[in-house]
Amino acid sequence: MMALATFKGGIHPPDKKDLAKDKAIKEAKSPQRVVIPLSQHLGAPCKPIVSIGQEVKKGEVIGEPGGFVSAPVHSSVSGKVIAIAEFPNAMGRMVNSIVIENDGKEEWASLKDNPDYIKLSSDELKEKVKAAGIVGMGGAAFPTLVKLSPPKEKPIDTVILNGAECEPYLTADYRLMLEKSSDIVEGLKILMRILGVNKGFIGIENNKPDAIEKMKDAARNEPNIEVCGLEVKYPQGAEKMLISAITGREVPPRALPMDVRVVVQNVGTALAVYEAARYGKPLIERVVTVTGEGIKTPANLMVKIGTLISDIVEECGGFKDSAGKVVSGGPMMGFALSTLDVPVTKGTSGILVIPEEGVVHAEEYGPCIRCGRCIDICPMGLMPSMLSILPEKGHYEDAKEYNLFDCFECGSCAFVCPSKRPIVQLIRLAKSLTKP
Amino acid sequence: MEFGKLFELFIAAALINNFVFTRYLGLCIFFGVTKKMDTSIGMSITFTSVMVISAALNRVIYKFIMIPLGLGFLEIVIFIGVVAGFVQAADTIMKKVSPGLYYKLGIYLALITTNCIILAVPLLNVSEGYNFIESMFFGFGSGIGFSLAMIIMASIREKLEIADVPKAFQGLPISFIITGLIALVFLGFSGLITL
Amino acid sequence: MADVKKEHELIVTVSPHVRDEETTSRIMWTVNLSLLPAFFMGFYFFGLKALFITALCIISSVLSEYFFQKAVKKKLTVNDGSAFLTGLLLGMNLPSSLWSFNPFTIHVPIIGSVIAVVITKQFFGGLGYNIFNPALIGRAFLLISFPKAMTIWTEPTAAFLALDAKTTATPLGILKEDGIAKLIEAFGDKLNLYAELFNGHRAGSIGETSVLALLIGAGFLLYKRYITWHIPVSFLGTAAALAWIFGGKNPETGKMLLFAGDPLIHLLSGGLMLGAFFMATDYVTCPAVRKGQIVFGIGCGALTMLIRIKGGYPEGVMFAILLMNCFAPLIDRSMKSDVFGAVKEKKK
Amino acid sequence: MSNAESKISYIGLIKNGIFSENPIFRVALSLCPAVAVTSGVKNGFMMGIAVLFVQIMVNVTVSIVRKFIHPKVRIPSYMFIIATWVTVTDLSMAAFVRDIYAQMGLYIKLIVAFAIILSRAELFASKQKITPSFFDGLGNGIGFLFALVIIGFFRELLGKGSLWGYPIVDTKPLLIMILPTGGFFAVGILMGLFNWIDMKFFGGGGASGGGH
Repeated sequence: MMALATFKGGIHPPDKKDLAKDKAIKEAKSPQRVVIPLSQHLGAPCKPIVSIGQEVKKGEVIGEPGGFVSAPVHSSVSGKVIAIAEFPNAMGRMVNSIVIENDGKEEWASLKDNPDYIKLSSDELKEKVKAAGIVGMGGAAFPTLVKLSPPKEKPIDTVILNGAECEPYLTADYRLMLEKSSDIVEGLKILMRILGVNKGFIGIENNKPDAIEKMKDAARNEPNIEVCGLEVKYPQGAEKMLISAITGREVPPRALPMDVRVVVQNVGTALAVYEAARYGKPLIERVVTVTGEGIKTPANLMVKIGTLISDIVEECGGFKDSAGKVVSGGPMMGFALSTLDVPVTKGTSGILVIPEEGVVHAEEYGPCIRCGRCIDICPMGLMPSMLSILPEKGHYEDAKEYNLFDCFECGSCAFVCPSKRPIVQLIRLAKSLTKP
Repeated sequence: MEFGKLFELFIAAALINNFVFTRYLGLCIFFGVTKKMDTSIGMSITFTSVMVISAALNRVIYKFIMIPLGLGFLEIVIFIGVVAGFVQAADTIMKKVSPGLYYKLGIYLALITTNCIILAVPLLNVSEGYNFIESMFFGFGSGIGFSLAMIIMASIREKLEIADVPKAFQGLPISFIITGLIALVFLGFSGLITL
Repeated sequence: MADVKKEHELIVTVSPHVRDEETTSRIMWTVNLSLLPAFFMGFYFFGLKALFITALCIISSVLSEYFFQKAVKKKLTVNDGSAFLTGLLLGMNLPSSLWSFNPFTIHVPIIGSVIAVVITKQFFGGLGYNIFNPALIGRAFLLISFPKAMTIWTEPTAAFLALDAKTTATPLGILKEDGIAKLIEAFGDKLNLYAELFNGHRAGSIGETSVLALLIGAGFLLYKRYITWHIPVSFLGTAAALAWIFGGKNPETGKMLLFAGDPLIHLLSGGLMLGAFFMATDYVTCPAVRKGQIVFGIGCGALTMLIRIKGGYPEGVMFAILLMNCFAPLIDRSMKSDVFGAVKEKKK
Repeated sequence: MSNAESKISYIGLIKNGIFSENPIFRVALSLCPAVAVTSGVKNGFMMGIAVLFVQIMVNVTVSIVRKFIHPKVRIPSYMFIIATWVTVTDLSMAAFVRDIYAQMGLYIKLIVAFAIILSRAELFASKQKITPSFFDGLGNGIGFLFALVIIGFFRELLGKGSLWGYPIVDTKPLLIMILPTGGFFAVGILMGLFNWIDMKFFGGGGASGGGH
């Protein structure tokens, strides 16, 4: 068998995907009301273009992009705007949001089938991506249009679809690849067309052999598209790691994938791109994995953007007995929620419920014993040990000598640390107190 | 003078009879400048060069001026005068010739006059009866040994910056203890060369 | 909207939300465990005295840590096994004869333990901050303070109560003083010499003699990935190479004969195995980055052979490791890890 | 000179020199002899006496000539004054206490480079009249002597089992204490102890200076 593509470093947390792996994607109950944040992406927040009391249809634009690095937001239900105010999001920040009461009619604003989408020009396709408000659905929520508009001096020759889904527990992308494999391949073809590229890869971690098979099957007639099995290792799905694993190119520090002529998109994003190009369907729903040992019935739900997490938890039968921690996203990089009344956004890939006994209490940690585990596994080749000791003792500036700002906070170091040091937290502290 | 002997003299001065760890000299500077790696490196370069030159200079003066005139008993006054004069001259010349270098190393020159090593080298040269070449090698070895000590110490103290040293021991006390530990460890070199 | 859960009951921490099971104390205790085979061999060859001395070291190390932490009102960490490990390693590095040399040498292991734990470790801030390997400093301190008591070696008797064992020299001592011919003569023939050295049937420190037992422990640690190959391989490799190149002597003139040394004797004797696998690999006092560790290992090997062949002591492992401990911060400082993507960039 | 000067208490000057501004433990100047000559009480004492003598004489001389020296050549002049007095001390010791001089002759010569002497001359004697300068020299010299004797006491007792050369116990309890290592340990630990006492009983900040 061929050696699997991979990168240097990385960790092997228990993948725990069995919990939700076999649950087919199910349409979630339409919620009574949705809270749609106007800032679901990296970049400028949207400006609301509806007013309180206004009736909106499903898929209608309710927020216009506030800049180039931005993406419009659409209503995910049909109904009446009842409030425009600040609401907390999953990161605990207050974000200007539009609250819509669902009238249950599910009336679409505009959906038009366009089977000849592949014949459209690059600019026309881009326009569709822009109108649909698509952002990266792997978690970072970077506006897709920006990635698809590289400056002229940076030619792109490769598009990679990220189906690694290296975060433990999460199975949203896996289910999508199983159930919508041909749509995803179509999405990739559209992306390649937009960028004028004739090499496409789909990278999938090897713990999902059926997904690899499915995708290979779907791409059978596409000579330009290759499905790559990747070694099962966290963070295989991080952009730079994925590029290194598949193409062998290393993105230099503080550079972007486009600097090595690559664009990476999540498989979910590819699906959204396909649906936008084909039906003109905006990004108003996404697959969310509801999982963890603390939830009664784990599931992969197709959830409308803006649905409150409490509604989803309820639909999944609630907590088993005592939920210790609820995380939005995966266990490695997700955010612990302080309240369940926060909405699902375009970047929410999972809701993880960790029972009380499974919570790692990080208050008590020991000194760094310099075992070097974190250095061995750091995918960025940094020295997390020093990056945690220096801020701990107040030497924030010195941390920059250890390439503080190259860290993308994957959490691998904190995972392996035998002294249970809050390395990521200390690194964030240092980042917030210094300038790059 | 065969080369092997000179090499042994050098090794002995640098490692076995290291000024800091076995002769306890230059401690004030040693503890003073090793707080930072940059200053230690600057000091090392300045020190080693001044040491070699002053060893040679004093050797010449001792042999051709002091001995003939019977001024041996004034060695302290004369040596310190020579060193001070030389350092002053070096300071002036460097300022003129290479301002960049002066900017980097000049501040260390000022510190050198009050250092016992710089005086100890000519005094030991006299008492050990080294000839001109030997004196220079002895000066060079001592300089390298001192530099080595300073650089090791600076790297250790940098590491200690982020250590939980008990409050009463922070700063000099722990530095003394480190020096003691290094001195203990350097005993491993003893017996390496028997002069 | 039905509240499934009251807000304040949720636990909020930063990511990651899963952690590996490995803990510092588990690592320490596992290392302790992996030293047991070698310790039992020492116990087997040197009898109860070996047990007493090691136990004394362990007890005094743990108590020193306990009392120091009490005195300065720090969090007690005696359970993490590191003080125990220091005591165990110190004990295994002492000659068993310390117990019977004369009635007044009982204080020797205690002084060594206090120096190791209090001065070398706690003065620097405790576990994780020390510059030198505590057990080795303890031993070096004792060797300099009690040169006589620390260099009296007893013959391995494999008798439980060996209280009046004969004193003898260590293989390295014989090699240094009388040359290789005498050493082979003392063990019968060359093959027997290797075999005895491998089994540990020779004079030496309590825990250093049995290469076999040490390798079992080291293999376990390597398998568990608690240590990596970098330091032991570079250490042993350098030592073997230098022993081969410079270790030979012309039997007639006594002058050095190049490329005629016997690396195997050097590898199997002294504290090389114990040092290379268990002490040079001490996390806290070796460089953190792997390539730095290789430099560290080469340095250890070179210094060991320098001291063994040219130096004033028959054994150099202890001083070699300690000397490289001095240089570890410097190595750490100049050899940082390779940042992803920065390799091709290179400094101008 | 002002009134402030007349208020200087001579006892206070001496006390300062011994404890709160002890040249070795607190001000941390001239550290070399603290390790170099303290393997025994006797050597430490002799060194202390030599420094005491030089310090007083230098202080007095500097105070006398302070008005005649141009500020620009101040430091070199002081250096020569020090060198002269050190030579006097060196030669007298070579003549009168031969056995000790044989062991520590180099360090007696090196008194010339002791920063403490120059620093007292510069900081105190160059601005004060003769009598206070004398007492300042006395205080600092005694402080120096005191530190050397204390260090010597521990090192000789532990390292040789004797005091002032007279055996106390018949073994050498800790040979290492008379070696450099032991000297550094002794100074480090005593310094830490002084800091601790200062922190505990006098509310001081703890960290001692790190001068030259």
